[in-house]
Amino acid sequence: MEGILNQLPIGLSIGAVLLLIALGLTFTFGQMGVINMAHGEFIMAGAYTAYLLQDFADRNAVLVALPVAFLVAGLMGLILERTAIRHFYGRPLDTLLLTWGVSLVLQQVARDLFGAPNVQVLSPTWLQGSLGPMPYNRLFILLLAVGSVVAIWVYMNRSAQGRRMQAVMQNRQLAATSGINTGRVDQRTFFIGSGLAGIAGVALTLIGPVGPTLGTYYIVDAFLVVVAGGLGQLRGAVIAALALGLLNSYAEFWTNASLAKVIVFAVIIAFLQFRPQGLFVLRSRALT
Amino acid sequence: GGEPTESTTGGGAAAGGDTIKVGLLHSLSGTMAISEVTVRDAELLAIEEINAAGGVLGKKLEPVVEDGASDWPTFAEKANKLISQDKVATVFGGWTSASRKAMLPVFERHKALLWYPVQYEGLESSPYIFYTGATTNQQIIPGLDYLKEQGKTKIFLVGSDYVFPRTANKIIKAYAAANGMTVLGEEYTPLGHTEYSTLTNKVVQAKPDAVFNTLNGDSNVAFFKQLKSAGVTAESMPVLSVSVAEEEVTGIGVDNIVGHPVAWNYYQTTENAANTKFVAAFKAKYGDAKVTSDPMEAGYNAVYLWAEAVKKAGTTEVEAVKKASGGIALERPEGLVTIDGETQHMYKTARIGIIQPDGLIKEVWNSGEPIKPDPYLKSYPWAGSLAS
Amino acid sequence: MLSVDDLEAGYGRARVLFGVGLAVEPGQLVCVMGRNGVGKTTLLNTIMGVIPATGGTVTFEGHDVTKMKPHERVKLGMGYVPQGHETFPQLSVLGNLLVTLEASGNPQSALDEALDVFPRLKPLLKRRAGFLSGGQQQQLAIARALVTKPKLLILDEPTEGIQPSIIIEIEEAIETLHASGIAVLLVEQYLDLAMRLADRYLILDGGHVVHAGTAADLQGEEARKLLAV
Amino acid sequence: MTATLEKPPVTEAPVKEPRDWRGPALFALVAVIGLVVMPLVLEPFRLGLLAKYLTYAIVALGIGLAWGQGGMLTLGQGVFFGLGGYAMGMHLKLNDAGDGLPDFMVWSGVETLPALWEPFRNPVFAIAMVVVVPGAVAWLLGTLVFRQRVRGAYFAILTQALAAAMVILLVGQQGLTGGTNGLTNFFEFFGQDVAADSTQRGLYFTVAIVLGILFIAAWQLQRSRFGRLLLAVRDGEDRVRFLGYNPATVKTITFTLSAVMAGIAGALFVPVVGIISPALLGVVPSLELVVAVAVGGRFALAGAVLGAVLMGYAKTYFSEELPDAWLYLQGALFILVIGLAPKGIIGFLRRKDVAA
Amino acid sequence: MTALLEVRDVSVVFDGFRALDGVNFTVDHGELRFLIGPNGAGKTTLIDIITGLTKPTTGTVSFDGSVINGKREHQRVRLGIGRTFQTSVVFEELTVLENLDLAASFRRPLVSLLARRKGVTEKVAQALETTQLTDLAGRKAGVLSHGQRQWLEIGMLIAQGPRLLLLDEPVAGMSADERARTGELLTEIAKDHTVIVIEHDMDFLRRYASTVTVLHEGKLLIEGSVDEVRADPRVQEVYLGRAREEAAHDVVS
Ligand SMILES: Nc1ncnc2c1ncn2[C@@H]1O[C@H](COP(=O)(O)OP(=O)(O)OP(=O)(O)O)[C@@H](O)[C@H]1O
Ligand SMILES: Nc1ncnc2c1ncn2[C@@H]1O[C@H](COP(=O)(O)OP(=O)(O)OP(=O)(O)O)[C@@H](O)[C@H]1O
Ligand SMILES: NC(N)=O
Ligand SMILES: [Mg+2]
Ligand SMILES: [Mg+2]
Repeated sequence: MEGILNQLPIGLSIGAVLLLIALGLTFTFGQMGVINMAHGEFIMAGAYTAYLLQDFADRNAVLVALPVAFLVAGLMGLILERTAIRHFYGRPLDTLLLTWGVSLVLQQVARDLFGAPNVQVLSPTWLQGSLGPMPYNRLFILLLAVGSVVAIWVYMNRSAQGRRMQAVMQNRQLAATSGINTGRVDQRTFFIGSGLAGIAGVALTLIGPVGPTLGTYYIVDAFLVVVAGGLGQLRGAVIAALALGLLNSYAEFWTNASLAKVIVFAVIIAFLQFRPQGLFVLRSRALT
Repeated sequence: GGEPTESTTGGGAAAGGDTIKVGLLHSLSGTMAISEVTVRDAELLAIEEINAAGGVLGKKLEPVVEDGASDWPTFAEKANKLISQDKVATVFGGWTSASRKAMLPVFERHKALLWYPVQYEGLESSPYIFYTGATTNQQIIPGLDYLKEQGKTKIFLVGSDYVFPRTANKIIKAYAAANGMTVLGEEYTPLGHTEYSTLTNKVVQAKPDAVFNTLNGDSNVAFFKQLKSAGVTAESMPVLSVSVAEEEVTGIGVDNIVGHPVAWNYYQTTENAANTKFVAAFKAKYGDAKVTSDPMEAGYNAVYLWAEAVKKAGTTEVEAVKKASGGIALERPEGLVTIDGETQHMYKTARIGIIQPDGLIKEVWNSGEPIKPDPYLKSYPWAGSLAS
Repeated sequence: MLSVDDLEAGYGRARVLFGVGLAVEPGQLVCVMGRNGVGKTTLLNTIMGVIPATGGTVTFEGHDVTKMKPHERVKLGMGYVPQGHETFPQLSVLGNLLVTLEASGNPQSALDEALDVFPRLKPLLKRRAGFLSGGQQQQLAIARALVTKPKLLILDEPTEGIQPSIIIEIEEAIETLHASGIAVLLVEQYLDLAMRLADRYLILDGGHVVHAGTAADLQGEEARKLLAV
Repeated sequence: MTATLEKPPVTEAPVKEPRDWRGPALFALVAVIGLVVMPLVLEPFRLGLLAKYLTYAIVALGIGLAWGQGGMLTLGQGVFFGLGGYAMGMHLKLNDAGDGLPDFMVWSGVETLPALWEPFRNPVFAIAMVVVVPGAVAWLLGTLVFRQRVRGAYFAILTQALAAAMVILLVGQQGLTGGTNGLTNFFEFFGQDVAADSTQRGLYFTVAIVLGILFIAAWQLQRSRFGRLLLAVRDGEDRVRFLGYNPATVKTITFTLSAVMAGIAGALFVPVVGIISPALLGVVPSLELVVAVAVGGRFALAGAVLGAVLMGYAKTYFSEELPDAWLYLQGALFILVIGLAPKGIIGFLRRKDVAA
Repeated sequence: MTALLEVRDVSVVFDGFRALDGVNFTVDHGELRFLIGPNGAGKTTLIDIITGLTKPTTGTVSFDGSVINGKREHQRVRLGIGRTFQTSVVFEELTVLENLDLAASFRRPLVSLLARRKGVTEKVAQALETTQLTDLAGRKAGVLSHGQRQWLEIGMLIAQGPRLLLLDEPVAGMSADERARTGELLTEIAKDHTVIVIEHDMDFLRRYASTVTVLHEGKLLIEGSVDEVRADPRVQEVYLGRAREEAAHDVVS
């Protein structure tokens, strides 16, 4: 019984991890339509940022790393956007292939820079311990996810930048002839989306391995969350992440880790039968 | 040697010119690179040392490195390439059992030699493979003996979902049944799995005395980090691992794993002259921060053992090397290693160690003498049904 | 204020405009006419920088804008209503207007003025633009251009799909703008409307300017023949 | 009321369109190179690799059809490849095992042959399953998702999830599937020693001919009305409904065809390479094939085939020459080709062709 | 003989907004019916309901005597209902000819589609000629201008050969002579087909319409002859407005 009850906060915390890794994609994928397979490697970059900062910040590296990783991953994203992706707007499926190439290269770069083995990132002492069945570091991730969601929501719905971002995504040519500097908006959007991956990377150092292939472990799940939630739909991503977290938690509790994954996939396929465009859909009258 | 081979299937006499080519086939990319790259490094060190000492049969060894890319069919392809294109005299390679199983038919078909350096699940004895890592009676069974001795009779099994952990756990269950231990649970996670909160909850709820851990690769990092934050310590519930060596400890974070036991045949701290030399040479070549570990040492040994057999045979020709190998005994960093000609496995000393705050492993128990390899566990009555 | 000289443009290897020249003086209303597919939209798109010019120049208020990005041209005071009721479909009607207002840096009053021209948009402000009817979208499209307070307003068939009474209102609005000194470049298929509004007109055919003159000339036999009225 | 507009289609007056012989000529040239030159100049090991690339080319052909022509980006094509491969692998394993159990079952503790395996003893059944199983799975999935108008990125991510799930499922059922190891260590292929050079040579010809036949079939399909319809569905699925066609049917048929091709490729892959394992049908190999198609040029079937062979070769070449850094090269190659030639190599060549 | 199309009590609610509100609408065999009304009145929505693009919240649609509510879009086309779109949608990667050919081929069994198109069927040839797109037949539809696309849409509808044709603002953006040509064409088709046309061009209406239905705020406002409708003060109020040139026009005509 206690086990079953424990699964509830566990499910929430799995959901929080899923949400955190997927949030950046609501920008790059949801808003810009770029299927960025290098998202996982931006997460990795965030994690290595925390690793490097240990020299200066010791055990508090995780905290210090949050803004730094945002910048580092964001800049990487910006460079990617400027050099490559901007030639592919409106062709999401091409960006998938392009960024996959980038992800391979980045993995190899990490391997050359930091070595193939995992590195150690010590978690802050004040994150040791737990609140009931919820470890402090999981709680930290949960709070981080909540904080990010609020910040993103405000940005997307309450700021001029957010509106501009949506306008560019929905009608690039019209945005340009309406006086919007679409290039700048693209850069900013991609910067933020990639930066969020960096933040997720820092958080993941608390619970998982830090190595060159780190990103590959999360990328499929991250896309599933975004798809199940509905492209670019923040509330969709939140609900989908939590639902998948809980589903995963209980499915694994009653079966095993492998079957739980299969069950999650099966449920998503079944779910898309009822909601082919995810939880929340931006409908329009236009034919496709 | 020295005669160019006339048959492509010989593989043995590939010693045209002044060098003898040997293949090194490990994953240099993909998930397994984390572990395998260092084994390759250790093998390169051995080759360098042997060459510095004059080589084999008067010829220098020339390594041909290929990437198995953590992908079993690629291992098979590259093995094929090393044998039929490069005509290497032998191959040192593999880590996961899956990669070995994929390469096995290639070596058997070409009658070429593979030296496999990692502990594994046993129940195999290919005439064209030399196994320089432990088989189950040299690692897993000693590990269980140790737990039993410590009074840990209720155990929980956690492993990656593939052949080594599954087979190992079958053996463990048979052992437990025969030795009055109870297995409270058995859980597998896919390779590369990183979410262990649910599994941790299950383990904690089951209240075992100890956990027997056959997770491989990155999963160990996530598992130990998350176990630690769930409040599990080495005192309250020791986790005995058979795939966590010095190399992995760094990535896991010493904090998270300190005090937990592991079972191997070699540690960086193992005391003998050969090891002092090995550790020093390795650090000199690859940097002071690097550690040595059991699979690296087994790979390092493999090169020396093969070279010894070639010297004894006076040729690199495969059948001759095989024949000459039986009984070869060398003082290695892990102690005396003897090739069992019958199974082509090694006599190895089992060692239980505890992870120290400095990230190294301190031996707390050993088998006293090298254990005869018994891949089919024929000498263990309780294992009767396993080897059928 | 706008001067287009010897403009050439096209799509890929297909050339559409051949040495088009036109001028819009301050406060003037110039109407471009011609049958379907002669290159009217292409001309406007090239003037706005949506399509790169392959030859010739576009000058606006003394600036050579030929190589400028569209948003830079908007900054200079060119406003554009493209053909085919274009909107930002997922933004609300208000969002559509706001995003343009913010990009232009104009005060809120610009938005209110635009809404006064199209009062029927007021009850729709909260609706998603993509769900509006065709005519409603077109009204929004024009309002959005007004929000940028352009010095030159470029309109591509603004009355397409709009109900008669609102066409009249749009006509009045254009007239008012025109009267207040704003220059207008208009593509329009309805001859009577064009005749009422235009100071000057030009007729395109096959990517060439085949006729140009004052509104009075439009009555001429040749012009009517070119338009096949 | 019989209206002029309702008359049934009248006979189609043949219009003399000048026939372009360059395509068929090129095809013949490639066929000669593939069937005559290559077997003569390549040593057995290299010929075997080429055979492997050609099996990938068969998958790529299917992807070219589904994605390039039909707009369905399938990131899970490895699943169908694997299903075909396992069907073949099961037969070979049983054939080798004779009355006993396949080796992996022995060490996995399986005591009697699972019922699922039994019928695969029969070679005809096994070969039928190579086509039927991938086809049926694709048909089922297609019917489910296309009817619900799941498309674009949703479909892509969904098929990727399918690949991930499939791998986990296969790995988890070690006793039934061989787990991560997959099925390997085959001895006999329909009475021949599978490893013998002559068998491998024969297999090469088989693969090449199958590829040729499937290519011609796909090419005909592409040029047919159905092919036009497929393009229309790709570019405007909703509009197609108002032309009286059900796009779900069109897509399901095409997706199924592409899955069948992948299944056939998988079945041929097994004797050529000697192994089928979950690693071959996961997310990464599936993506690699899609990338290969993109590199070759997804809008042309020849591009898909070219891309698969080229990428297969590049991977072998780079990894042999630079085992430590070949991923840099592979990644850079994708980036370059997709960046510089968005329509792939074929698209690039054609542009040159027209411009010249 | 029952009416060809019968829309009964149809209402549509989008997120609380009532786009159609209890509309009853009947069109007989062989009629040429014009549908007008203010922007946002629900005209396009009504056509969407008839063709299956939008599901009615309440009410039924019958075609040729049977209710077709549950039918999917392509099934309705197979029954003989064809339409064009207010914002034209054509297949940009296909040539003009192929666009038309696809429209004409939907009744062929699927297997017969596996054959290549050889030459041009009579129906397609006829559609090409009617729309004067013959010169552009081999061009990809993606290169067409706005107005040319509209013609192609009309051509596809003709090639499709439906019994009921629904045209959503076919002459918007067309030049004067093209409007005239479209008018002739509609009159011609209407001789043996049933046609419903949405239009805002009152000149066009005056010239070619007989019966006109006016929608306003989702409801049927009035139905009658062009003159009746034009004279109705409510129509003038919500739709026509008081055009300054109205008087002048009336004098001319
Ligand atoms: N994207 C494109 N690619 C290639 N050719 C195009 C493209 N868009 C338009 N064209 C061609 O350019 C010519 C001019 O098109 P444009 O849209 O400028 O015509 P228009 O005068 O605006 O016509 P309409 O009155 O129908 O809107 C047409 O013949 C058309 O076929
Ligand atoms: N999917 C939808 N969601 C929300 N509102 C919709 C939707 N479709 C239509 N509407 C609304 O229904 C009303 C009727 O739209 P409709 O397109 O039918 O008008 P219309 O009569 O065709 O107008 P126009 O002459 O401008 O084309 C409009 O107010 C529109 O905003
Ligand atoms: N042999 C192993 N560890 O897979
Ligand atoms: Mg135009
Ligand atoms: Mg409408």
